[in-house]
Amino acid sequence: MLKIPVSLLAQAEDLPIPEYQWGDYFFPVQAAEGAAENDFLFWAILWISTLFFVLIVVLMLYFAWKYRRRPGHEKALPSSSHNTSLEIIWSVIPSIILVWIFYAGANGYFQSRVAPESAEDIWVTAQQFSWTFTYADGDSTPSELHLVVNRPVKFTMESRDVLHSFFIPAFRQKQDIVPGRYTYTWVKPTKIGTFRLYCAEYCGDNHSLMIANVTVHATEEDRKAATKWDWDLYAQTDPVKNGQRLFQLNCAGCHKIDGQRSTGPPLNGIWGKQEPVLSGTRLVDEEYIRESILNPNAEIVSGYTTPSQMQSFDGKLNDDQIMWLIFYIKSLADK
Amino acid sequence: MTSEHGDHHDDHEHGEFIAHHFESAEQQFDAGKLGIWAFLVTEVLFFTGLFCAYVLYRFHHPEIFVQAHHFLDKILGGGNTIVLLFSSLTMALAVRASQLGQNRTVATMVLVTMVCASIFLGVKAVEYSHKWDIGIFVRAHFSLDESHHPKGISPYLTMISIIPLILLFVFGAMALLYRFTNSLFRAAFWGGMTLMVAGYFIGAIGGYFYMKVGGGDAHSTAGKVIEHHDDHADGHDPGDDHAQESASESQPAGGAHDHETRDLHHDIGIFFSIYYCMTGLHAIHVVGGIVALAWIFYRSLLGHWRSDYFGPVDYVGLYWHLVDLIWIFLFPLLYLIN
Amino acid sequence: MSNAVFIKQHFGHAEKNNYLNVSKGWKSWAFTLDHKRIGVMYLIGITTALLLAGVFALVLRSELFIPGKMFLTEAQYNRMFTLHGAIMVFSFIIPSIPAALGNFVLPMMLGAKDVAFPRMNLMSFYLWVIGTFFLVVAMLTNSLDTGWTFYTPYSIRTSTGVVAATFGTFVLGFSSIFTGLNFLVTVNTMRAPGMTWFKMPLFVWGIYATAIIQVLATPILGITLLLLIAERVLQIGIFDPKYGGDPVLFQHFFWFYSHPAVYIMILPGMGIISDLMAVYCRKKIFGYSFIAFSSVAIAILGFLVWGHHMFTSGQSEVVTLIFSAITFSVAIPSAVKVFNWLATMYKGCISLVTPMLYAMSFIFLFGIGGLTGLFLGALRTDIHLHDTYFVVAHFHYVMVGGTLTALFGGLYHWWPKMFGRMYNELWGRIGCLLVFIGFNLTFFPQFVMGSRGMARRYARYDPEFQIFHQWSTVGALILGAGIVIAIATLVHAVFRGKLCGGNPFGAASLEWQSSSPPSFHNFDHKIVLNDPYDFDSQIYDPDLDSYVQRSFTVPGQEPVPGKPQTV
Amino acid sequence: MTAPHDAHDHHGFAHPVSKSLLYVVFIVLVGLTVLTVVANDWPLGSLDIWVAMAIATTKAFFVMAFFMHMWWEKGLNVAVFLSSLLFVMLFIGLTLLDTESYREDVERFPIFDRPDSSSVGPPIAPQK
Ligand code: HEA
Ligand code: HEA
Ligand code: HEC
Ligand code: CUA
Ligand SMILES: [Cu+2]
Repeated sequence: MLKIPVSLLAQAEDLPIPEYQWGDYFFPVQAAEGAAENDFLFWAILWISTLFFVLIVVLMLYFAWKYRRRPGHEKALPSSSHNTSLEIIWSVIPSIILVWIFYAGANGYFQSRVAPESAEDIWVTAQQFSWTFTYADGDSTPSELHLVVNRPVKFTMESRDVLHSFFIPAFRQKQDIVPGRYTYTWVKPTKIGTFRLYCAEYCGDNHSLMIANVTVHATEEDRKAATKWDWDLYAQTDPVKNGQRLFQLNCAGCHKIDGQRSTGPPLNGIWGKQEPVLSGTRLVDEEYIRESILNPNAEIVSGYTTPSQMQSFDGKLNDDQIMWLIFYIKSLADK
Repeated sequence: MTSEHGDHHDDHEHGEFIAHHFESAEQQFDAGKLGIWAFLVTEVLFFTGLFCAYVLYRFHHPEIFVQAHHFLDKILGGGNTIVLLFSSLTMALAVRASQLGQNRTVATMVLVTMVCASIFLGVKAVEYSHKWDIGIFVRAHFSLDESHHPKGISPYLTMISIIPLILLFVFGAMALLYRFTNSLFRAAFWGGMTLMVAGYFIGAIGGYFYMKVGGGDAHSTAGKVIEHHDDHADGHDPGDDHAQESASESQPAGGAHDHETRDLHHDIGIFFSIYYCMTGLHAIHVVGGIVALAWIFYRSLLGHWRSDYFGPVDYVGLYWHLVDLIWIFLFPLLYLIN
Repeated sequence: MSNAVFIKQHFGHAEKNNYLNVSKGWKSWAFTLDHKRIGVMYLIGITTALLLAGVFALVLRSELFIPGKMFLTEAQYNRMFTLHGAIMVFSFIIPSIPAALGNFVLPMMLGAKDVAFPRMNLMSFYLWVIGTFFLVVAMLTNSLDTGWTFYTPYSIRTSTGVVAATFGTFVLGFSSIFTGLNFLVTVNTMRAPGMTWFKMPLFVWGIYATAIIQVLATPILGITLLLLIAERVLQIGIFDPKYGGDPVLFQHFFWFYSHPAVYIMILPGMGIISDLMAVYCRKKIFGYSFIAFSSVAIAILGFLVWGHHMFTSGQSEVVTLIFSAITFSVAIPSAVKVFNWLATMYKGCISLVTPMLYAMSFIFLFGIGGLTGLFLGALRTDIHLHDTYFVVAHFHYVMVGGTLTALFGGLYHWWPKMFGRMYNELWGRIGCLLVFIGFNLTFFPQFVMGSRGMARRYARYDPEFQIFHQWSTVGALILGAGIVIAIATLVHAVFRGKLCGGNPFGAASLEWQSSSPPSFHNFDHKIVLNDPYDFDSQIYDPDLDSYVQRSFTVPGQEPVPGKPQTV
Repeated sequence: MTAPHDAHDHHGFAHPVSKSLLYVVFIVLVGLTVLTVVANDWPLGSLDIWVAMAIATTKAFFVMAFFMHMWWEKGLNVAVFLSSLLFVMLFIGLTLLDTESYREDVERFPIFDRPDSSSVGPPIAPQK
C-alpha cells in the first residue's frame, strides 16, 4: 500500500493515516450514534431497490430471449397495449414504499440534527486548507479532533474563507461550513479509536489535503492530555516547539514548509535570504517577519496579489508569540 | 430577439412574407405569436432572479431599504414611468395600425415609441450619474460622500452622453446625406433615427434641470440619515470580511452602536447593488427594444405591413410592453418605500 | 409513374438529390436553415465536446490510479474535473439529444418541412459554438477550477478564468433556450394536418417536455451567471459573504436551474428508448398516454426538488424536508416508464440489434442510477453520502448509462435515415458490449468507495480506497475504447456502409416515409398518417430491402388522405 | 369592456383594438401611477408595500389585457405566459422560506461566543 507522502499534507506534517476500520460491506465501522440507523436505512433501500431491479432485469432478459425474433416468430403476439389497473398498481406500490423511505429518512435526519442538551461544545474553524478545533476550556488543536467516548458533542462551525464541509464517515455525519454564518452539527462517538475527518465541500487547490484525525478517548483525562499544550514549559525549554504549534494553528493553512507554493509562499528556507518583493528585495530577518505578520500589506512577495490575502495578526498574537514564530521560521532556514 | 424575425423570408420581397416551411400566413403568425410569448416567459424568469434577490434582502433588512430609497427621486422615476406608459400606448397604436395596413401610422407611432425609450434612458443617465457623483456604487465600492457633488454637469453624465452624441451626429449626417442625394426613403429612416437619439438629450437635459431646480431635496433628507457615520467612507477598505471587522472592533473605539451604524452604511450598498442590477438589466432591454423598433420602423417605411402580415410589429410590441411591465413593478419596488 | 418507380424514388436510397448533396460548398452548410443539416453540425459539435471532455476524464482517472501524486498537481487535477464536468454538462449533454437528433428527426416525425424558426435554430448552433469557444478559451488561458457548480465564494476568490467560462456558459444557456423555444413552438404549431397530440411518437413528447424545462429554467441560469460575473467584477455583494451576501442563496439559484437540467438530459433519452422499444419489439408501445404524461409530469415536478442538492449545505430543516418529500414523487413517473417498457417487450417480436441492445442496457443502467437517487433523496442517508463518490456514481449512471447510452441507441437507430447507409452490426454490438462492461467497471466500485467515505473532487486519497479507484480506472479505459469503437463504427458507416432503403427497420413513424437520406424538403410526396406504433402498416419490400408503408404498395388500397403523388 | 374590435374586421387573424379603448387604458394607467406616488406618502405603515404592489398589479393587468391583447388572445398563449408567474412564485417562495429560517445563524455570526482561550491559541482570538 502506498502512503501519502508526508510532505503533501497541508498541516501537521506527521498526521498519521489511521488504520481503516471496516464495517459492513458498504461502510466503515459504526463509531457513533446514528450510524446504525443510517446503515439500516441504506440497507433497507438497497434491498428494496435490488428487489425491483432484479425483477426488472430478469423479466427483461427473459422476454428478450423468449420473444426474440426468429424464424416462426416474425410478428408480435397479440396482447393489449394498455391496462389501466396494471398502471395503477405499479404506480401505487412504489409510492407506498417511497413514502416509507421518506419517513425513515426524515426521522433519522432529525436525530442527526438535534443535539442533546447535555452535549459539550467544541468550536470548529475551517480555512483553506486546515482545521482548528477549540475546546470549552480554551485549548486548541490543529488538525486533530479529540473526543471522549459516549459523550455527545455539539460543534459550532465557522469558515474563514470559502465553503468547507465537516465529514466523518465513521460517524456518518456531514455538515457544510458556510462563511458569513454559523452552522452546527453534533456527534456522540461510541467507539474508541482514530478516524478520518474529511473536507467534503470543494474549497480550492488542496481540498483533498484538508483532512484531520478524530481520536476518541476513553476518558476526559486522556483527552485533556492530548489537547493540552504547556506553553510556559516550552517557552523555557524549547520555544521552537511553541512556534511550531502556533504555526500549525494559525499559518499552516496558507503556508507550506516543503517548498511548495500554497495560498501563501512556503516559509522554509527563507530565513536569511533575500526575498523578492514588489518594491525590490528584502532580507528575511526578524523585523521583516514581524512586519509580515502585523502588517502583511507593507511588502507583498512578488507573484502574489495586492492587497495581501493574509490578514493582519495585530492584536491576535502577542510579542512572545511572534517571537516563537520567528524562532520556528528560523529553524526551517535550511529545510 | 431572433424570434421576431425567425419566421419571415426576405426572398419574397413582393409576395406574401410566408416562409417556405409554413402552410399558411395564419400558421406562421400563430407560430410567431406562441414563440414570442414563450420568449416573454424566459424574460420574466430572467428578471425573477433579481426580483428574488430583492425580496430576500428587503425581507431581511427592511431598514436598509427605507434608508436607501431617500436617494431615489420619486418624480424622476414617476416621470419615467409615464414616459414608458406613453410609449406603450403608441406601440399599441402602431400594432393596431399595422393590422389595418396603415404603414405611415405605424412608422410615426413606432418613432414616437423609440423617442420615448430614449427619453427614458436620458433620465436614467441623469439619475445614475448623480448617484455616482456622490459615491453611490455597488456594495463593495459604496462610499457615500455628498460633499463631492460637482458644481456643473457631472463628469459621469458627460461620459455617458458621448455615445449618444456620436450617434446623433452620425445619424444626422446620414439623414442629410441621403436628403441631398434624394434617397428620400433612407433620409426618412435616418432622420427618424436622429430624432430617436435626440430623445436621449431631451431626457438628459430635462432631468438635469430638474435636478438643478427641485431635485436638491431628494437627497438632502437622506444626507441627514447617515451623515455622522461617514468617517469610514474614505480610506477604509470596504472589502474587509467579518474576521477583520472583528479585529477592528477590538480596537478601543469599537462599540456595538458604531458597528451597527457602519454596517447599515455599507449595507445600503446592497440595496444599490440590486438597484443597479435591476435597472441596468432593464435599461439593456430598453436598448434592445430600440434596436428592434428601428427594424420595425425601417420595414414600415418600406410599407411591409398588411392585415395578413403584421406579425413582427405585434411581436416587437409584445416585447416592448413587457419591458414596460417590468418597469411598472420596478418603480414602486425601488422608488416608493416607506 | 408506376407504383414501383414511385416507391423506389421516395422510399429507397436517395443517392442524388438528398439534403446532403442538394447544395455544395462550406457556405451551404454554414448558412443553412435546414434542420437536418443543423442537426448534423450539432452532432459533430457535441461529439467533439464528448471526446474532449472524455479525454479529461481519462486523464483524471489515470491520476487517481495511485493515492499520491502521479503526474498532476492538486491544482491541475481540480482543473481537470472542472473542465470535464462543465464541458460534458453544458456543451455536450444538454444540447446532445434535442439539438442533434431532435433537430434531425423531430420535424419529420411531425410531418413538417422544418422547425418553426429555422434562423433561430441556426443561431442556436452558433451560440453553442461561441459558448463552447469561450469555455475552451477559458481552459487554454487561465483554466477553471471551481467545479461545474461554480459555488461562491470560491468562484469569486479563485484566480482562474471564471468570467470567460461563465460567459461561455451563459451563451450556451441561450443556445439551449433557443432550441427549446423552437421545439416548443414547432410541436404546438407545425404538426401536419391530422397529426394530433396522441399520434405523436413518444420521442416528440420527450423533447416537448424537455423544451418546457429549457424555456422555464434556463433563464434562471442566465441571471445566476450574470450575477456571478457582476459579483466577481464589481463585488455587488449578493452572493459574497465578505460583503454580506449569502453563498447558500447562490446554491438555490444554481440548482433551480441545474436540477431541472438533469431532466433536460434524461427526458429526451427516455423518449428515444420508448421509440426503440416499440420498433424493435415490433409491438405497439404499452401505455402510450402514461409514458407521454409521465414525461410532462417529470418536467413539472422536476422544478420542485432543487433543494435536494443542498441537504447538508446549511439549508434550513423545513425546506429540506419539503424538498426530500417531493424528490421521491419524481421517482414515480420514472418507474411508470420503466414498467411500461418492460410490458412492451412482453409478447413482442424482439430483434436484438444494436439499438435494442443499447435500449436494454439503458434500462439496466438507468435503473441503477435512478434507484441510487433514492438513497440520496432520503435525508438520513444523504447526510452521509453527499459529496462522496456515491453521488459521482449516481450521476454517471444516469447521465452516461442513461443519456449517453440512449444517444448511442438513437444514433444507431436513425443513422440509416440520416446517411442512407447501414452500420456494421457486429462492430455495433461489440461497441455496445464494451461500453456496458467498461461502464459498470468504472462506476460500480464508486458506489462502494463513496459510501465508505471517499469524498469527491479529491486529487489525493487514503490508501484504503485504492483498489476501487484502480478498478475504476481500468474500467474507464475499456469504456473509452467502447465509445471510440461505437463512434468509429458509425463514422465508418457514413463512408463505407451498405446502402440502405428508406425504412430498413420497419418503423412506423413519419420520418421513415422518406428516402434515405431524406430529400431537402423531407417529403416530396404526400405523407400518410398512421399510428406511429402500428407496425403492421409497414410491408417489407425485397427489391429495396426495406419497408414501405402499406398504403403505398398495395394496389387498390388507397392511401388514407389521398393517393400518393409528387408535389 | 366595450367594443373590443373595430366593426370592420371580422375576418383573418388581425384583431385591431379600438383606439378609444387604448386611450382610456392609457389614462387609467397614468392615473394609477399618480395614485401610487401619492399613496406613498399616506401613513399606511407596513401595508404600503402591499398597496403599492396592488396598484402595480392592476396596472400590469391593464397593460397585459389591452395593450398586449391578452383579453382576446388564444387560451394557450395566455396559459403559457401566466404559468411563468407560478414558477416565479415557486422560486421566490421557497428561497425566502429557507433564507428566513436560517436567518438567525447569519445574524449571530460576527458576535463571538466561543470561550476565551487565553491569549494563545485559536486563529481568531475571541473578542467579547
Ligand atoms: C440525467 C441526469 C439525472 C437524473 C435523471 C437524475 C435522477 C434522480 N436523481 Fe440525481 N443527480 C444528477 C443527475 C441526475 N439525477 C447529477 C448530475 C447530480 C449531482 C450534481 C453534482 O453535485 O455535481 C445528482 C445528484 C442527486 C442528488 C443530490 C446528491 C447529493 O449531492 O447529496 C439527489 C438527492 O436527492 C438525486 C436524486 C435523484 C432522484 C431521486 C432521481 C430520480 O429522478 C430517479 C428516478 C428513477 C428511478 C427511481 C429508477 C427507475 C425506476 C425503477 C427501476 C422502478 C422501481 C422504482 C421504485 C421502487 C421507486 N440526484
Ligand atoms: C454527460 C456527462 C458526463 C459524462 C459523459 C462523463 C463521463 C465520464 N466521467 Fe464524469 N463527470 C461529470 C459528467 C460526465 N462524466 C460531471 C458533471 C462531473 C462532476 C464534475 C465536478 O465535480 O465539478 C464528473 C466527474 C467525474 C469524476 C469525479 C471527479 C472527482 O470528483 O474528483 C470522475 C472520476 O472518475 C469521472 C469520470 C468519468 C469517466 C471515466 C467518464 C467516461 O464515460 C468518459 C468516456 C469517454 C471517453 C473516454 C472519450 C473517448 C475516448 C477517446 C477520445 C480516446 C481514447 C481512449 C481510449 C482508446 C481508451 N467524472
Ligand atoms: C489567509 C492566508 C494566510 C495566512 C493564514 C497566513 N499567511 Fe502569511 N502570507 C500569505 C500570503 C498570500 C502571503 C504573500 C503575500 C504577502 O507578502 O503579503 C504571505 C506572506 C507571508 C510572509 C512573507 C513570506 C516571504 O516569502 O517573504 C511571511 C513571513 C508570512 N506570511 C508569515 C505568516 C505567519 C507567521 C502566519 C501565521 C501567524 C501567516 N503568514 C498566516 C497568506 C497567509
Ligand atoms: Cu475545505 Cu474542501
Ligand atoms: Cu437533482
